[in-house]
Amino acid sequence: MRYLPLTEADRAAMLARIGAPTVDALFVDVPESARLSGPVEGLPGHAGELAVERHMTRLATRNTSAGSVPFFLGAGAYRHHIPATVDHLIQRGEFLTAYTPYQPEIAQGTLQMLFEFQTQVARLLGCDVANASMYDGSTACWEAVAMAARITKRKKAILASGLHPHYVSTVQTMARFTGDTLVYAPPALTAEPDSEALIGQIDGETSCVVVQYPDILGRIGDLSALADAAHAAGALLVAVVTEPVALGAIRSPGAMGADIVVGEGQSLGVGLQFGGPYLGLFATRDKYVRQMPGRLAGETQDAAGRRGFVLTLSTREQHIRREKATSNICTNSGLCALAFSIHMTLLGEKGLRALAAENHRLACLAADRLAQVPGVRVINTAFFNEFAIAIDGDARSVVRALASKDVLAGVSLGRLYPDRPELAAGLLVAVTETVSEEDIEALAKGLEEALV
Amino acid sequence: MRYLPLTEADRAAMLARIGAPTVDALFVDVPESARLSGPVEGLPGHAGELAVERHMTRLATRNTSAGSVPFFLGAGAYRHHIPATVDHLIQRGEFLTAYTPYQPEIAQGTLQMLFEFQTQVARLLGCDVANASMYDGSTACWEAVAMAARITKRKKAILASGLHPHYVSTVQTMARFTGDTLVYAPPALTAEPDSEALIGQIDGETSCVVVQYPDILGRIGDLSALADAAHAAGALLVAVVTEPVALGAIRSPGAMGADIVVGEGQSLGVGLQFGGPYLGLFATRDKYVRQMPGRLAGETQDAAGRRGFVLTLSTREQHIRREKATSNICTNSGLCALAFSIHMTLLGEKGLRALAAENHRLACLAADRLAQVPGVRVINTAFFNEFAIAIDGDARSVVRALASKDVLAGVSLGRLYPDRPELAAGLLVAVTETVSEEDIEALAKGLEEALV
Amino acid sequence: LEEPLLFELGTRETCGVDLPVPSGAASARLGGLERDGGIGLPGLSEPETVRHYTRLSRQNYAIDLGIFPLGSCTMKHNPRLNEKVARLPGFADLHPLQPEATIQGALGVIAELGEWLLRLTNMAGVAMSPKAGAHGELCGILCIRAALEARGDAREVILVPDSAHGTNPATAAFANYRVESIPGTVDGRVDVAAFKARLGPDVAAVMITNPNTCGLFERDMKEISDAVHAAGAFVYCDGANFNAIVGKVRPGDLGIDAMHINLHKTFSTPHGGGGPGSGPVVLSEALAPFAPLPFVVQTADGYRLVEEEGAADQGGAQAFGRMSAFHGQMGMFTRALAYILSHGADGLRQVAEDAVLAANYVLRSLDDVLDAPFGAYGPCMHEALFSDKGFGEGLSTIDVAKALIDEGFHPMTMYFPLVVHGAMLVEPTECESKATLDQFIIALRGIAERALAGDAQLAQAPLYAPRRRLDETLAARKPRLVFQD
Amino acid sequence: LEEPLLFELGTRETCGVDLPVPSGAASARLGGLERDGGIGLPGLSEPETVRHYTRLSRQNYAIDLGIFPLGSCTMKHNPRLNEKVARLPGFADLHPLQPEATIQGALGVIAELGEWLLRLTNMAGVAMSPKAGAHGELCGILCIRAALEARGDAREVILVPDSAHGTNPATAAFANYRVESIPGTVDGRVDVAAFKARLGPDVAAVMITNPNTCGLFERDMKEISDAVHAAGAFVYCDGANFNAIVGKVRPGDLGIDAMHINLHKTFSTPHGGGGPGSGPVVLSEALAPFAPLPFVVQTADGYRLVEEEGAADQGGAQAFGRMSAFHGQMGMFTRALAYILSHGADGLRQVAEDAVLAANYVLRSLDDVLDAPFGAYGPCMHEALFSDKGFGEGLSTIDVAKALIDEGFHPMTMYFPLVVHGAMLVEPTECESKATLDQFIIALRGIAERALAGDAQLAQAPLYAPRRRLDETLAARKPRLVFQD
Repeated sequence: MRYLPLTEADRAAMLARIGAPTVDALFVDVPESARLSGPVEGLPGHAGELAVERHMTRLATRNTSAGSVPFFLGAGAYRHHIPATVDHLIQRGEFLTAYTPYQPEIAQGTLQMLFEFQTQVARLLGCDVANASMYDGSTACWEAVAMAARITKRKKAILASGLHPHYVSTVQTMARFTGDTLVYAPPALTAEPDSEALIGQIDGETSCVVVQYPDILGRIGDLSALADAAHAAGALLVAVVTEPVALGAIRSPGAMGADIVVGEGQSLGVGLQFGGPYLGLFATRDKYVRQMPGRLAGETQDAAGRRGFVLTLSTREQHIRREKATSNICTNSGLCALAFSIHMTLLGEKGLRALAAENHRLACLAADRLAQVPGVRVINTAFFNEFAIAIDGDARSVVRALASKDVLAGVSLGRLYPDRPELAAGLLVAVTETVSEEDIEALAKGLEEALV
Repeated sequence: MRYLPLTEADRAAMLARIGAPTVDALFVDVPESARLSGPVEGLPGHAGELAVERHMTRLATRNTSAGSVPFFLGAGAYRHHIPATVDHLIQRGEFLTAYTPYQPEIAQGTLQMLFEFQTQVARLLGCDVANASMYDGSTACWEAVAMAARITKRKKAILASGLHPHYVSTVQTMARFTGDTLVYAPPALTAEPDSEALIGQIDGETSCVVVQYPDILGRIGDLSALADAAHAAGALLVAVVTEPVALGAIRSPGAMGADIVVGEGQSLGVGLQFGGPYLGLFATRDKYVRQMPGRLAGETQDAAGRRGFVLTLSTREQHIRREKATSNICTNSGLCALAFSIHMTLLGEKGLRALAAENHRLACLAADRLAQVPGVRVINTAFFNEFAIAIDGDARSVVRALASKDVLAGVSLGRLYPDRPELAAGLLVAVTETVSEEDIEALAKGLEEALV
Repeated sequence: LEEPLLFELGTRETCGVDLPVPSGAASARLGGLERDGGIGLPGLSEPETVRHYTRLSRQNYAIDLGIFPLGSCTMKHNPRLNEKVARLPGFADLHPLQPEATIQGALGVIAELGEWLLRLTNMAGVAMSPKAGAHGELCGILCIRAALEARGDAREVILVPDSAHGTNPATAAFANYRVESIPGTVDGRVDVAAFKARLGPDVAAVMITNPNTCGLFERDMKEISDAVHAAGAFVYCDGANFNAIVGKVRPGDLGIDAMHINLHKTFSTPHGGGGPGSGPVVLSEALAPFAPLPFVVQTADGYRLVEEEGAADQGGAQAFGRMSAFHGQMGMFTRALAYILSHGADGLRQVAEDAVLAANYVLRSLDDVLDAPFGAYGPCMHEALFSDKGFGEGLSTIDVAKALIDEGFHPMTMYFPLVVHGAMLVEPTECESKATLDQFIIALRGIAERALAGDAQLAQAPLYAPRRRLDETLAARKPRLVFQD
Repeated sequence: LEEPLLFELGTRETCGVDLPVPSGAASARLGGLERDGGIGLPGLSEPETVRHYTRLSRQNYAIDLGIFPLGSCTMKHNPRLNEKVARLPGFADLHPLQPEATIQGALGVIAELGEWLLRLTNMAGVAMSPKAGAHGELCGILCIRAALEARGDAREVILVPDSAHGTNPATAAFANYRVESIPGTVDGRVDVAAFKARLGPDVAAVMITNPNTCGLFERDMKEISDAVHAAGAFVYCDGANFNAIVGKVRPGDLGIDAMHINLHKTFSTPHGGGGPGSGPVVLSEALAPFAPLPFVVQTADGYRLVEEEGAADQGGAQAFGRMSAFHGQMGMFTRALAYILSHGADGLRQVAEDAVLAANYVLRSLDDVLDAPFGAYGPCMHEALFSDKGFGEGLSTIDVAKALIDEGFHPMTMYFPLVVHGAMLVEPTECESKATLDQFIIALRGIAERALAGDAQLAQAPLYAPRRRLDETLAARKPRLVFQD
């Protein structure tokens, strides 16, 4: 057993010191009837690296990896090129195999990194402060709704139709048990988001309006009016960003008046990972910081007067507050936050803007090309790197048909809204810098063939 | 340019301090006629990671990687499973991006590792001391012949017929210029190595006898008689080990009387790498240490009396001795030595023995199975993990035919000895722990089809 | 050398990637929302980036550097094989919404890992999507709530022992339950009588950690479970300490209804400085139908991913909803599965045995100098609990912890569990050699003796760390959470 | 914490891999040579192994941690992209003797890299197989010898300037030439007149380093080359310092006949604590036909690997033989090619410019406190040369070097080139930011001032490194080269 250092001689010597006849004697508190006399039956025994690697590789090759085909999926998870440096650095044992920095004197690496991450996230989202990360965008969204309820002491949240349906579903799960009321309807295949309808729904019971930017159909709308309306009613505006790269090209939600901005940070540094682990971004105004969930790194001094960093404001957290905590969250997505922060550092402002511009350029190219395909209608007038098209037919079947020809064409709205036949023609197409012009052509050709 | 930190503003400030008007002015010593006015013509400009990675990946996919098919090549390079830990550790920046440990106070990591490596190699090969590594097995062999000439002050070396023909060719290159005489003939397809013939060739002019163990045909012979004969004539016995894993199963050359043992260490930690970088092992007796080429790490003390390690006996080396150095060698294969040492540490004696036993078990299995193929004759009676077969036909064509069916069947003697038609039927088959029983079956079936 | 902040090193002009220069002429379709003004994000060239983070990393302690004996955190060796397989493009480079035909291997990983978890726990169902232990707790509690609602049984109270992790009451409260705390017994276990006495028609569940946070096995678990079930309630088990019993005891045999499993504890996925975690929840027959979406089922045509609520044909009829956007922590599943396959059923059992052996070795090597509150009541499980009883004037657990730093070790968990004054909880895990344990014991013994003798120097520790003690009060009083230019 | 030796940590029973247990019953076919007795190789479990080497690594300085200004060693940033592509199974997991049809991409890498080297140097041929710089030198000298022999011209002498690297005379001697050293001029260059005077029918070649080891460009290179060629000899150029001129000057334009290129210097392949290196040699028209086996040629059917001596149809008729068993340092080729493609022709030119700019910046920032022997004669190239002239009693270059360690920097090259007393050779490379250069300059300035003032404390440095000064005399007098139990 290559991971277990104790030899039989060690074990015997240790038992002697303990004064126990056998290891089994140490399990005396387990009732005899519950103690297994040998390995769990029906399961294989230990295996060498070679065998394990072969098994896992066999499973891996039964998947079509995104990089091996023309690839246009987005809908909350985006494929970007991650510099090799990122993965190298996050694999350093000192980052990878450290725990939560409870002993700050020997965890400044993690703590300073989190402080830098918080600053990067706050600036990107246009907020005063950010936390040290959450599980992912959807759970950050859930936490934002709960936080708005705590701040406003109201229980009704209005969810924009453009909010990712899985995020809606996640918030609904929370609401089902906390008793919050949610107002929500799925989107229509129109070019404009439904800001005006949302404004009409705000009332004195409203804790917050939750709006995604760019939204699930890739649409981009100015949030300022929505923010004003929410604030006028004593409600908060929660903005959700599932594609942070977009903020290299378009204005930040914070700058448009959002009170809480949450997001999915997977685009930078983390990769697709079949959906997890991802990286929840969470930022807000200074005045709400004590209602914010999750870990926070803060600056302080050591006994010698040197700058240092610690986990702080833990009086909000469960290990101190127990049932009165702002959240039950106990883990952040530390290593993903590190990856995000390194990627963002490599990009810097200049690189982020260039990356965003390249995404948008290719997306415009793709939209123009697809618009020429008979039976395809591009829905969006404004978008960043993802847009919706409507096709003559059922998009879900078309996606499957193209997948069988090794083109991963996008995310069908039929998959996201299975009970909404009126959206079945919709297909979301995401175009990042990893897409080549040949890939766009392959998609166009594939759609042409499928829509004949 | 992502690797270049200077900004335009930095460059201007630096030029100002220097007092030069332009960077070009710093190249004033280059004659105008030789100074290029712009980038070298006809070559592409800089490229992002994504583009470079795509290009390199495209080239990589035009190769058939050994792990993707049944694979039986050996002949001086063996495919073993390398634990993931090895590659992780050698990629730590502190090992990967350090230089030769000229400043030992801040290079103890490399120096201690080399000291440990030297000890492991000496013990494995059965010698008193080993150096900190050479380029590869073939150049180590060349250096051993040169060292034997220095020690004995004689110029005639006898190379056993079982020495790898590329090693022979490398030594011949050296001899062509240094004036050493080499006695060598290619091997015959027999079960026994040619020890007795070699003994007959030893005379008072002989500096050394060079014998490979196991030899190029995978044969294993006792070296003791050869050692005695060489010593009786005042010559040295140089043993060459191209498969160090074998020494987990069979006696070490040092124990049988070899004076210098060199080897190719690629089997442990390094991998196939298309032939390089590899790892030259070099070990000898204590009394010859000052005639040994290459770097050496040695134990000493620091000013505070603590144990520490330094590069030592550099009075043998070129940077001190210039034209009187033992060798012109200035580089070792440090990172490969680290990989070897880590792999050996993970194995330990117990693991090395188990690994060797598993190789031998599978090789026996393969030999027995191939012996059943009509038209195949197994040459060896004794072997470790590689043996020679003779087939009815030209082995080189058969190898190519099987490669086109995605079976990499082994190394044909026709490839190694192109001018020796009498060896054209020979095929070397290596079987390591990475070979499965299905792979063996695939090879046997492939040969059955090819030999119909 | 001190490492400056990124914001002190970088400039807005520097960039560590090469990207096409944006052509300003492009007719953008951004709805008139082009970002103007600076974002304030400095960049570094690639060499500077490597150096910044390499240097930062060296200010961290890590399991790769030494023993990390944080009680209840289970810091064990993180095999690099697992990192390697998790990075296979066939796993790492998959989009969560790819068509099923293109992700059969990935669904296979989820199914295979789930099967192992079920067999190791002898439970009926497993929810794979929770993203960490606390998320798993919430998932379990929501299953319980769903099951109760399904039978029209509105209950309001969850009972939690006072030794529980803070996440337990926090979770229960987040799910809108009223939390009642039940005190423990003198030997560090839950008070069975108190529990039984409190059970009634308003109690939805009890949440028990077993082995518990004092490092002890709850002997009466089955008796409690039976009583809870008899009262119409459910038993939630916090599986944070599953490492002590994996392969030795199956929670399903003890009457547990739901238990989360921290893959980053028992199954070695790296902690990464605080996450990501992964917290699959195993469920009893009674709760399994309420498991959240999405989940994987095996059909004749291969694996299917059930994502739709009310997909009755696939067993999703009663699913309580979605815990998060996608299918869970795939990157952790591949690592955990590789770890499990490496150990096998025999190796996992050995893990538990060695972990318990090591903890008892620490306990019995130090209980003559350190107070062991429950030491007299028999062996511990995977962690050894001590207290600061008898320390000299002004010295407490924190001083011992910080002094361990100066000896080159990461401290144990401090002041937890709360039920023991000045608690020190040492969890060595199965991954430490006897030599390392002996070094640690010698160091801790020396410090303990100094603490008992009242050596005031201890209050100055650490002296040899990258930082002396940090002022946490200052940090909380005047929070500086982001860099200000 | 001190890290013990592996032999103090491990046992012969411990093993960090899982392999089938050997069945003693197997009928071995080992010719009766079964190994008996102990080998003396201790093993460690995997967690112990990770820790041993992680801890060891932290005693090293590295380019990832800070500037590494070793003159003539060119320690530049090692991009991780290169590590990634070198590990693609399509490169790393190829056997050197696979059939040609299965290695077309690998041969393509060799051909493509070779093409870049030829274009960047304006030369006619390239030998890819030499395994390091010194191996490349030998290859070049052997080509020269082969060319001379081919025309029946036995010459015996090689001229080497006294400032040359030790490898130059060592190589010439190994190839059985007599070495004659030619002194330099007051401005740090070779003495053209002395060279010309010595040329004659016994001179086979001159070996010149350009830019030379004083960090200066040999202005009269072309004149020397012409004279050498007129005398029937060849010009070998040591390309160790190619980084200073890559993309700015092509050696072929200066009359060079052979030059090795250290891929681990100019083209960023990692130094790995002393290797592996890689030293392809570019060759003039006159020498190209004698390049060693094997080499790659492009045919209509794809790439071919020419391995056979006398393969006249493939241009191998005059090859002088084989330098080593296989085709060269493939793992370095993939890295170097990725680096070259990343920079492109424009970026490589910028590399040279920034490297020279940085060296001159260091030179002019310190020449008021440190003696710069050739500072008065104009700019330097890629490295700044200082000496210990004027230091206080008993202080020398080594004391400055060790004091730099205490400031957190790796020292410069000490006592090389030999032509300058107490030489200090600083090569910052193009990879350092101005901020880092400024920090380094401030530190070195402070130390230089102390050295001039005769601060005896300097002789104690380093104080803050993992070790104080180590006793090299002891090590050499009583060599302990292996661990003795």
